[in-house]
Amino acid sequence: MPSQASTVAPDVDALYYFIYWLSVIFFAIVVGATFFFVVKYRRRGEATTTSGVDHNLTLEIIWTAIPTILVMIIFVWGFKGFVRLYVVPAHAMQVNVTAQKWFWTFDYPEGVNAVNELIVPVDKPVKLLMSSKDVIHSFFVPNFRIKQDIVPNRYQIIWFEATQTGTFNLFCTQYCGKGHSEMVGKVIVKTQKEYQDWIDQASGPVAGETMADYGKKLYTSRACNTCHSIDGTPNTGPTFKGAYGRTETLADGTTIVVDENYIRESLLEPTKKVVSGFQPVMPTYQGILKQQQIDALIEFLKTVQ
Amino acid sequence: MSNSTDHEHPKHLQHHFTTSEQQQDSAKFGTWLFLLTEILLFGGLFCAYAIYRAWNPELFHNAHVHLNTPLGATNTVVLITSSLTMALSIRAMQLGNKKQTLTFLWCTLALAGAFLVIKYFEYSHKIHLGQLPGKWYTYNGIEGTNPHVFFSIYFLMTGLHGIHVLGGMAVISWMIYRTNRNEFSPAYYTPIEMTGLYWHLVDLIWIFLFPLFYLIG
Amino acid sequence: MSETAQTMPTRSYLNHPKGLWTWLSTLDHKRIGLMYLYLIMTAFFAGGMLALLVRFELLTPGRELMGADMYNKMFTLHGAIMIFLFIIPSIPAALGNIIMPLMIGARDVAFPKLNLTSWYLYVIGALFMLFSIITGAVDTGWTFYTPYSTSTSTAVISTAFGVFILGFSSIFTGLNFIVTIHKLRAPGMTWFKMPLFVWALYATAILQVLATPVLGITLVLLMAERFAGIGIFDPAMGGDPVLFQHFFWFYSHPAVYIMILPGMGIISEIIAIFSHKKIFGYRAIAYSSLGIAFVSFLVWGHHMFVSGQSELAAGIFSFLTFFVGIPSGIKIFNWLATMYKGQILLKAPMLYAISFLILFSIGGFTGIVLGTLSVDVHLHDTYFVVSHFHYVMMGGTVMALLGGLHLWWPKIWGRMYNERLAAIAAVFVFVGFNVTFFTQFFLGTQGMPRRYYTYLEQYQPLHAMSTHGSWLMAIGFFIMGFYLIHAIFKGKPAGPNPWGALTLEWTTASPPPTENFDKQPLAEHGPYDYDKVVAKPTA
Amino acid sequence: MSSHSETHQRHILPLGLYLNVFVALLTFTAITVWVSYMDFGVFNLLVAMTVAVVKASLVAMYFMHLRYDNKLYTISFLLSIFLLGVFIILTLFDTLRRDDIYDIKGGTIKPNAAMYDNRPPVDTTGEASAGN
Repeated sequence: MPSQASTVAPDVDALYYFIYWLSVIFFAIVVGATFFFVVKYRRRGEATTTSGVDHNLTLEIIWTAIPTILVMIIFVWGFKGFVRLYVVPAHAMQVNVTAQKWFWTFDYPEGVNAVNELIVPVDKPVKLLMSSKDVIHSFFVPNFRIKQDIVPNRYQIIWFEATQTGTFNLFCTQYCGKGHSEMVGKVIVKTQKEYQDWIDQASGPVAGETMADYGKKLYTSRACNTCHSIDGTPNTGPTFKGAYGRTETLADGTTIVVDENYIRESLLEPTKKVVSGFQPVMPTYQGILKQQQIDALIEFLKTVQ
Repeated sequence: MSNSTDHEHPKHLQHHFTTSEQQQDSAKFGTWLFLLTEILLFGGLFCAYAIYRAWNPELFHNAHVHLNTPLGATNTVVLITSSLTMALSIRAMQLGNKKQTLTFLWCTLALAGAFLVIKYFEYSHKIHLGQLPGKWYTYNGIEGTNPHVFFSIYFLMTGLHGIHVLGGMAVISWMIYRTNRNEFSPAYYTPIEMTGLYWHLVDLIWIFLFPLFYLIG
Repeated sequence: MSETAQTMPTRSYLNHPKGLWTWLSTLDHKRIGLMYLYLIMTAFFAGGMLALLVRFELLTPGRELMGADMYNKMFTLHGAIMIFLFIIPSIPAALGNIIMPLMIGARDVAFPKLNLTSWYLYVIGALFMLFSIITGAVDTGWTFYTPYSTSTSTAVISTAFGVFILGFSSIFTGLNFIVTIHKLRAPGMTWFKMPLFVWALYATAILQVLATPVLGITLVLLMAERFAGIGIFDPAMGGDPVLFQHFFWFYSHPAVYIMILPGMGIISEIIAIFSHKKIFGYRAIAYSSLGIAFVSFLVWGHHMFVSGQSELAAGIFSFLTFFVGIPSGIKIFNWLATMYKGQILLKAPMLYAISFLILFSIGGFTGIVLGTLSVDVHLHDTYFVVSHFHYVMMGGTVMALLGGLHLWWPKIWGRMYNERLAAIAAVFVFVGFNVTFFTQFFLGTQGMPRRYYTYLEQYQPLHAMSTHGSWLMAIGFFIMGFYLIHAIFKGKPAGPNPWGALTLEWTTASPPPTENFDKQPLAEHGPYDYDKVVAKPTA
Repeated sequence: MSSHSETHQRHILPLGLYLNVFVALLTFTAITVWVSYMDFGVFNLLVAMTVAVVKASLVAMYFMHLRYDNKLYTISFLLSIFLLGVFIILTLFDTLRRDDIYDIKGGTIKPNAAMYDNRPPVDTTGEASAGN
């Protein structure tokens, strides 16, 4: 068995070795008896009549009952382990997995995505919500002892909690055509801090990208666009078109000029100063948007005139 | 046993059997085993029906009203009657009445033909409306998820059944031919009996298809 | 050993009547069985060659002979040919056809014409598969999983149609055998005086008759899905691919027992004959065949533990799966008990029987590993499964087939093969087999997925070892082919009963006359009454 | 050889029995059609299937002579029905229970096939009721 790198691996391996050693014992009995009989009872000269014993009830009951009991133990143990593999702990972080011919895409809640490289923090349960775009694929990480077929047009769920950092292989194990054997990825387990740094960096602007462009990306990836238009039509919230520098009347009748401070405040404490005519329904982005991202959004708003 | 002693070497007795009894038992048992394979062949489709109906009960309900119950019921009666005439033709041969056997066989053949004619009218109406299986489904007007799947299963099951009716007609025609040639007698009528078993199975499958599609969907 | 030299009977089923057409239109079960044997061995040769090519390609991660597309077609063909053209018909249709009616003292099977029809259906099915190879082969794997099989551009329909026809060939053989066993046993041969090979064939035939039709309808649905998009298996049309797997495995799991049960029957015969002892636990072995046949219908879902079926279904299937293991275990213990205090003679058939005991045990134990839910999740679709399957099918069925061929070769042809070469070949096959496939258990536990054209560098040493093992095996098979064919023409006449066995087929001449027995045989003693009767070996 | 070669081969049933069975079959057909116009909710399936099973048993027992023939035929016939039942029920254990742990695993991502993308499921322009 490959090295154990997830919380479920020791249990799976324990059961595996339990069956393994049982098998070795039984195998030794069968093969030992075979060779012993072949030598001890080899035919010497012409065949003669032999013992007519044709059954022995006690013996037969014994060799039926013992294996039956053993396999029932194995079944119960295996079933418990199986359920554990498929019931996700409550505080798991979620990554969406998309399989297609012949690569993997991983989408993080922070709006980050990665291809063929699943980067996860150590000691934190990760829930994978998986779907396929074409044929059946299968997500397999040997070191984690997890595997799940991904059936097109359906969601599949599996989870793991890595117990050590490092890079592990990720295979597609359901035959999917020409590139099947190259549909191989990596799972990179980082420390919590390294992971956070990676997510921050991955969710920052790409090199050469202006702050405004980055902000525009955030506008969709953080779903601002579901409530705020950029073409002037009011939606659940006021439009962003021309918002920067505009003077708005608030629900309590006071007026305010939309500037950097107001935008920042609206993102972090959205229900504090609501423009009149709109409901205070916006969720807070406290802890979701980082300083740099807020700045980028402000730069973007400045460009929407 | 006593009957076979009169016929030490009947013409129909094959070399590897010792008695007529043994040969007829074998033939009948063989036929029954063949019927089992038929049951499991249709069984796959019944399974598909059960799965999709369990997933989409509303669709099956909405779609089944587009099937013509009076025609389906008529066909049920036609097939049941043909089963009766088939059984009676065997009885007639057991009694040695060749003429009656022929009459009943012809009746069975005619009823089987009538079944297919009615089925033809049902099919052509569906084809006209575009209530077709799979990707050929063009009809608009059935609410529910994937109505084409209902018609896929409908056409596959009734189609496979229809092919069996056709096959049955061929075998019955052959039996008419052989009866005409005086090949059968009260001592040997196994082929008609085998045909009868097959024909009743075709009826039996329809007995299930009819309510599943036409009545409850 | 007999001192008087044996002579060949002047007239036998082999030489009377003469002419190719008398063979192609024959209703004699022995000739039909022999014609099956020719084709099955041809298929085994073709499948084996493909296996060697596949193994050679896997020698290193890079390209050896062929590209990924070609490789995918190769392993698909290897699987499809070996399973549908070789293993499923191998023991029942070839050896069973020749030997079973002799064993029960019948003159022929119940429906000789149907028997010939089965053979022609086999030929037509094989031709369709050949046709599909010419028109671009198929790359779906032998399992035809949707939606890959509904979307690939290769010749799925003609292959599926070929398999569909082969299915009917198998159904008719099974039907024929059931009726034959019920109705044509010799006077005095009650159910519990039947040789165990006949019991095994009976259980197999039940599976053939009841499971194969579901394969038929599955393939019809698959073809319809490809042709008309009926929306039952193809998710793009609203279907469910996992449902296809249920349909497929409802047949294909029992099919595994169609492959192995007759093999177990042969092993029972060989062990009793070569231990010269009454079989231990006759009824237990007979009933366990029926038990395996029955339970095998209830466990198909263990091929689908990670397929996305419900966890409940996976649990039920795993639970039921363990009940298949128990009757198999019972058989092994009974065989061992038969050898106890016997007079064991290590001739070629017995060598294969012992190989079977060892290899099938390994196959069985790894089966328990794979039937265990949480462990299977890790091992599913890896080389562990490949290896387990080959241990059961090749280490089990093929070893039994080889044992059976060596046991009955003198009966079929009337001549003996070279015993020394047979032992050498058996050792090559046994060692080669283990080198090839035992390494694959390690590959599997290390996580090497199956059906991979290329692989990570870390797996290379084990892959290389496996490939070298396949060459050893090939050497063994070539030796075997040589001395078996040589025996047909130049072997020493064997006489009716070269092994001193007690079942009925050994009471008639070797090769038997067309009508099997000169006069209706009687089952005067049981098939394994070595405690009462000693038959003098004639070779 | 079969140990019980009884005289069941020559069993000739009276004409009246055939006619009675025939009448019973017609009656049951009428009942099942009549009942189908009433709504018993989930019991619709139960009623229809019970009637179908009764009809099928009549055909098998009398027209196919199972009642008078070798019990072996009945046993093998029932065995095939049993296996079909196993097939359907164990498969339903999968298909209906996929949402046991998570609801999201139960359904499909996109329920309707791609062929309906540009086609309304129901044409409301009036043709809809022309089904029969």
